[in-house]
Amino acid sequence: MAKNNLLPSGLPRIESMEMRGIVKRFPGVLANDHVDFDVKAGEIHALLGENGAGKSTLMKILYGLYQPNAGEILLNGQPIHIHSPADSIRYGIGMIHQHFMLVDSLTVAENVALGLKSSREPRLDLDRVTTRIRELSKNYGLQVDPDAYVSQLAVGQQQRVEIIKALYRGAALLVLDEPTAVLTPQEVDDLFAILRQMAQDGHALIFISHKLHEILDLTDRVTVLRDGKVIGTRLTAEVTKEDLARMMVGRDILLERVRPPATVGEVRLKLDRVTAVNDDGAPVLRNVSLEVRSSEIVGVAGVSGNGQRQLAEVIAGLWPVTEGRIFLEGREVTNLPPAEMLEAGLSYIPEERMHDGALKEFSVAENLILQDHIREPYSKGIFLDFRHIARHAQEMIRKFDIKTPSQETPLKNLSGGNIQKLILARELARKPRVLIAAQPTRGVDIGATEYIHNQLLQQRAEGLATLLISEDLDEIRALSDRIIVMFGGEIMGIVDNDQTTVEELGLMMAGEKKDLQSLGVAR
Amino acid sequence: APATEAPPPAKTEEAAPAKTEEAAPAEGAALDIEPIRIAIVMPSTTTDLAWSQAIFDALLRIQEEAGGEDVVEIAYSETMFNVTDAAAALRDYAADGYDLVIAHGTQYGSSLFEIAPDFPDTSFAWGTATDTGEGEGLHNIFAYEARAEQGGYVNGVLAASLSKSGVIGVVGPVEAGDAKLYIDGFVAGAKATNPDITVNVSYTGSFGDTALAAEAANTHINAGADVLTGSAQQVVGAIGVAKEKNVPWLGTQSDQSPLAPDIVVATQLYDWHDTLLDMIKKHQAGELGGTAYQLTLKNGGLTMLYSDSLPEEAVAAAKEAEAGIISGEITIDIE
Amino acid sequence: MSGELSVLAIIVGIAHSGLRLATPYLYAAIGEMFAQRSGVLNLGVEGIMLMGAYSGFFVTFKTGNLLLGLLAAATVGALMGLAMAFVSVTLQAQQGISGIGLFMFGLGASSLLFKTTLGTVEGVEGFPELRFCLSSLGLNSNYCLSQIPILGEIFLRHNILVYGAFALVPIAWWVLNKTTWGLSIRAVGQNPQAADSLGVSVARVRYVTVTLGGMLAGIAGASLSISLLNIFQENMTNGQGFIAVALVYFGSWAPLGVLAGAMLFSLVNALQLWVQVLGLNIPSDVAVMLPYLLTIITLAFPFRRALQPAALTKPFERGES
Amino acid sequence: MQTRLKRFRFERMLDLLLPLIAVVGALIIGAVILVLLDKNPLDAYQAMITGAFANKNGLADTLVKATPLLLVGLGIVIAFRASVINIGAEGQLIVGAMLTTYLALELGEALPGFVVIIICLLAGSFIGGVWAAIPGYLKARLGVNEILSTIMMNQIAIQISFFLLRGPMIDPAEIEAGTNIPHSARLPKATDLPRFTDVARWLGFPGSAKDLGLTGFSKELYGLLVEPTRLHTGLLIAIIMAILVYVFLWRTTIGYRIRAVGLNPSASRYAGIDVPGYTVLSMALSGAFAGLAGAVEILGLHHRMFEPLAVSAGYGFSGIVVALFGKLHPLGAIPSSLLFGGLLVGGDKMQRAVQVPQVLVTALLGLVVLFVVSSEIWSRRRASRRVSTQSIPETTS
Ligand SMILES: Nc1ncnc2c1ncn2[C@@H]1O[C@H](COP(=O)(O)OP(=O)(O)OP(=O)(O)O)[C@@H](O)[C@H]1O
Ligand SMILES: Nc1ncnc2c1ncn2[C@@H]1O[C@H](COP(=O)(O)OP(=O)(O)OP(=O)(O)O)[C@@H](O)[C@H]1O
Ligand SMILES: [Mg+2]
Ligand SMILES: [Mg+2]
Repeated sequence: MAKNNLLPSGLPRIESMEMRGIVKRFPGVLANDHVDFDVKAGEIHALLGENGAGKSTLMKILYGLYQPNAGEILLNGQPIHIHSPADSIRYGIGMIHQHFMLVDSLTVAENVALGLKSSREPRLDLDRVTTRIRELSKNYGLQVDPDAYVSQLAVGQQQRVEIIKALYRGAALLVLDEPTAVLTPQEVDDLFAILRQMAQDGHALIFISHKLHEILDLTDRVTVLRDGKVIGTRLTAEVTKEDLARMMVGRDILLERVRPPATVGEVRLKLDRVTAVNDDGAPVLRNVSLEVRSSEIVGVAGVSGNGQRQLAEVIAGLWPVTEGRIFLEGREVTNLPPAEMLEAGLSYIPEERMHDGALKEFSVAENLILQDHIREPYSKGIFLDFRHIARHAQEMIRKFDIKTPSQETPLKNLSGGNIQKLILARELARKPRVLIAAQPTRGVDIGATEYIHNQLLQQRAEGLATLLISEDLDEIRALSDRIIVMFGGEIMGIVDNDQTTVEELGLMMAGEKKDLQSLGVAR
Repeated sequence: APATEAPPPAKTEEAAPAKTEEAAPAEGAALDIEPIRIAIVMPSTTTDLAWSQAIFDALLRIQEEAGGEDVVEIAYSETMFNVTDAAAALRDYAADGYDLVIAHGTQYGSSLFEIAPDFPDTSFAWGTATDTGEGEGLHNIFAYEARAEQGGYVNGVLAASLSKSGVIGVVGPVEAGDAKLYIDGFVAGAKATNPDITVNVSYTGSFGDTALAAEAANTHINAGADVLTGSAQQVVGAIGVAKEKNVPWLGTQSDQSPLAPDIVVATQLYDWHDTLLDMIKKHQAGELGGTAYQLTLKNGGLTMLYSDSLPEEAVAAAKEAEAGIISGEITIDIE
Repeated sequence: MSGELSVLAIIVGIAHSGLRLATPYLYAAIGEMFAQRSGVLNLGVEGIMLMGAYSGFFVTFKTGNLLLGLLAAATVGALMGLAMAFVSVTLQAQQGISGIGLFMFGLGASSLLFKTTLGTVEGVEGFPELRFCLSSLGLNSNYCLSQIPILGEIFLRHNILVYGAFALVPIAWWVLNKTTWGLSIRAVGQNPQAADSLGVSVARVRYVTVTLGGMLAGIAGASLSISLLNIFQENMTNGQGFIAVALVYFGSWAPLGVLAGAMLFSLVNALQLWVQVLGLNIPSDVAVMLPYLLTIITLAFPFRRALQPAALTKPFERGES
Repeated sequence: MQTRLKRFRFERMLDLLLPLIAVVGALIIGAVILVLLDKNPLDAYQAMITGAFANKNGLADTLVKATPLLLVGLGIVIAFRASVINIGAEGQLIVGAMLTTYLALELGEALPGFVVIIICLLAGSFIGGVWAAIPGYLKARLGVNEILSTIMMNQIAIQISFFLLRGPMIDPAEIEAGTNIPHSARLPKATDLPRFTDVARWLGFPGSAKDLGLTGFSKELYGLLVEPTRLHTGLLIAIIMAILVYVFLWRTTIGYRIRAVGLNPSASRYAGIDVPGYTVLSMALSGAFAGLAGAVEILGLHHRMFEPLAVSAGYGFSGIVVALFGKLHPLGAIPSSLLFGGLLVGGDKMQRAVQVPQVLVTALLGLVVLFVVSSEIWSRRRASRRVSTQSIPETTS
């Protein structure tokens, strides 16, 4: 009996956790509206909902990061109060956060040891932590070097560290907030195996994902949130993808994109055996050659951290090329500064939109002229011309359907989707010859995603050459004419979208090179 | 404690440069003055054991001798390193009806020259300075300065006689002004006594860097110095080291012996008493300014204090130097 | 001029002075380093040093007990650090400006206390130089280890607070890199959200480091007033607290780096004093400038990467990200 | 809607009142200290307020003090807007003052006064800018932390000034008199910045306050403008500069870029802005204002150069406080410099009136600064509440 109550790690099980009538209000947003939710030992319970539905908020309340305005939490039937993560950790609750909670400047082992009592206080006992990490790595197939600094790890590896952190603490109840977003299909399978094992051992698991097939594949029950309210809780075995999608959005949805045929034109962007290295001299791009033509969308697929970001940045003039050459409309532009690349007709939607693409404190109007404020008609001499800037902002807000109280509103008060629309508007308004769009719909809701996709397709029809970098394979498939797969800074293959399969792409994403002949004739 | 020699009776008349007049003698204890209100503005604190304390102590002495606050009312503003603030204070005191307003810092001059014309009934005093502003048509400014090189010379003579190692250390603040005068006089005195003597001079570049001054003293000692001197408020740091290392110290400006009675063996004391008293009297006689005062050994504005512990022949040599300077036999060459 | 002085004696002199001069910088900068590693910039070190110097001196002067004096300095410093922590952690005030406020307060308050309680510069017997004499071990010998040529002369003629300052460096290194506390400090300064999510109390860590930093700054002040100079004078730190903050940047937030910076600055200062003492033909102002110039020049060498704590000066509030 | 608008205004007003409440809080602690020192706090504070604001000389002192504070503060605003922390205004001011002195002495007799004044103002700004550009460059290109380098540059400026003032630039009269006081000769009168009273005379103002029958505060105000006080036209320069900086930062492309670089260097780089270049530029501009402050202090007030620290007078630090109190806004720096100038002047006045040690004023100002920054949390909290209650339309989905 007593033995039955313990997990393999020796922690007591959490037989049941129940959240009742949880209300969480943010200024202007009701993030959780009387939410009831529960999970039992041995169960994997999915939480599903659109961006902003309130999933993370609910879990942060459970983990003690937010305090609810109303409602209660019961553990094994007993009401408990969680004031801080320290409390929840004490109760045996663990959480893998949507945004990594890792300290870059520390090693993996140090990140794991953080906040834990050491066996020989006050001294750190990193040796013991390292040994345990190695054990866990082996048992669960999570390869990671305990002595590596987090800053050196690829995103997928960082995700593993997050999982190890939770496993190390032996959380009886583990919350996983979108853990699969940065993993390869293979890694997802491995993770699922671990999670199933944990459930079998008696852990209670809460799993958040936007990917319906993952939910169907892994979980026992699923709860759908919309606008902070629970729409319903179902046994996973009894629902279909379509049911879930309808519950999420509140109407039937069409996920297909129509990509009309288009005749490609002249080569607008050409990379000829481009190589680049990072600060430590290690190559991040190796011999990358590609072409993008007018009226063409070339998709770049790959697991995060395989050189996609550097590819975008070398083209934008933000990352130095050590070997090879880059041409824009036939003119060599290798290692030109960003300002000249912009001048030459390049537009760039960076993947970290808040970090690289916009200024939170600047107004909507100011953000819309970020590159072009020095040009007519936005300025005369050194003076900004506010009449034209305002007129431009009005036009963009209208044309691109940007929801904002006014053009004077600071950007930080806009939602993520609208910020992304603003960036797209700005880049397209520049009438670029070549567009690099990196993760253009990451974290953006279905409506905005649809809008952005349609804009990209329309620009394609008007002759724009687009390099679309995305970790969302569905997006790549929906929009691209040709697909380039990157792995370890190299191109694994270039294939025609209409003549490839997910399996083929998946293999290349995992590092399998398509044979060289096909590389040559991929056009 | 050092034997504090009573200030010698002030001497009358000295062949002074044109327009420079000597302080009038002070008679006995009870001062014969009308009630007066005096204000003073100083760059450092009244307790700096140096420049500001020297004059503030003199003011307090006058107040006491004259019968207390009812006769001599004193208002002061210290730490007025900032000239703008000092100028505001000077104007304010004048506007408040103080009879004598003292600007105890060279840097206050240009402000003073702007303020003085607006208060024709107030006397102002400016030191250290030689310019009473008569060239600019001003008649209500006294100027005063200390001939620091005189006592410096005497201290130099004393140091040379005391030193066995033949090395003397000097801890200066910034190589300029009153400090430089004193140090140049000191070097001249030491060299005149013993041409072979080494006088190592170092400056800390600041008036208040006590820690660096202390280390400068240490360095001098390590370089073989067995007598030290220095100037400005920073020297309290150096005196601490001298005390620790038991090296005699020669002071200037204020009496620093309370800090290290056994170590501070001689002091050139700036005694502003007579100068101030003379200003007060002139003011009350209706002469509001125009006189430039100098503290000299001869007029008793500079007095030398010697500690009992000093060897007799050293004191004798020092006193001889004093006499020489007073009589004019010794002239001090400074750069 | 001083021909009799051997080069060796000069080197010994410079090294000896350098160690003394570095002492207050080390206390203050190591303390400040802890605060900054946890994400709090305390620009008020100078003010805390002055209050420490005053309280250390005053208590020693009144009781004649140096340890009580040291304790007073540490306590007053810790209290001021606590005030800084309250203002910058709990009230989330802009750290740069609150530090300046603390500095002005410390400068004013220490002088005011000096005026009202002491009134004039006084001296005390400070911590004595230890000479490590064999007689103190009960041995029948007059020999003192401080007489050992060169090494003894440089290293074994200091008082306990000087040794304390240097002992602090490895201790700080150990605490920062080898203890759970140190790990929390490093994490909180780099990514407070992450530390918080693992149950580390960001506020507590910062309170402790800033208070500890204040305590060490207080001791730094005492190292002037009751160990190196043995007096208290108004504004006697004369900008050393600000130099200490700069040394933290110089030292790239690492104890050894801070030590290197403090030693470089102090040794060059000691050197320039010797340059003047030896009567080399360099204007005194130029000599005084040397340490500052050299510090800048050293920093311009690209051999170092700044490891500024990512959360430095950023107040933490849970739920913000 | 009506009530919302009202609440909005009320909260805005609270924002403005908050610093004043904080000042009062600090003064209450000061009152306790005053009582402990056996002084009447009411007398003291009355002296403080009347000393700074009640009569023409107090007002003049406050404004004279506010002038360099404002100029230095403007420079700090520019630097901080670009995310550069300029702690070196002290040194930049000193080199500005030195070059001004040198040029005024060299050219003062040869050229008309106003020409020399303009040359000096430009040169002072220029050298201040160069002095600041050095740490700016070291930061932008070599990653040298500017807090460190500007502190060091201050010391270097001070020592260079001493070197020049006791040698090459010393007043020849000092050498003659053998006193060797390290200050320059007085600058030619023609190079004095006109005082307000001079301007009033040129403009032919009708007469003295008495002639006009003015009494009370209006008499003082009128006196401030036309009667001889220390108030000089440097104040006008500073105010014009504040407006120019405002226009510069918010109405020009360069200002846009400086702010962009300060807010988000990464996004600025993406937008093609030369981030290191603008870092150096903003530092140089920041130093130029400190240098200008130096020039104005020399030409308007001191008319000669003397001990560098007595000229810079802690403006490097108080300028930072002024800039931050003004919410890093050039126009906010105007009232902020007046408030701070008034506190400094009033504090001195209080010291004289009740004869407390000057250092009490320093301690009090420290408390004021601490209280005011600490109080900002409430206005920040309200601001975030305000922003997020503004309605944001839902996204279409
Ligand atoms: N700290 C906060 N302050 C204000 N609003 C917040 C805060 N955190 C979340 N919100 C808002 O609460 C709502 C719910 O957000 P939450 O992060 O829970 O959504 P989610 O379902 O996890 O979405 P996603 O799928 O994008 O992760 C959103 O409108 C969000 O903007
Ligand atoms: N940490 C936060 N603090 C304050 N406000 C926040 C925070 N996070 C989000 N918000 C606010 O919540 C609102 C919704 O933001 P969020 O980015 O979650 O939008 P969303 O619901 O995901 O919309 P979209 O689908 O367009 O991305 C915005 O107004 C944003 O300003
Ligand atoms: Mg979103
Ligand atoms: Mg979420």
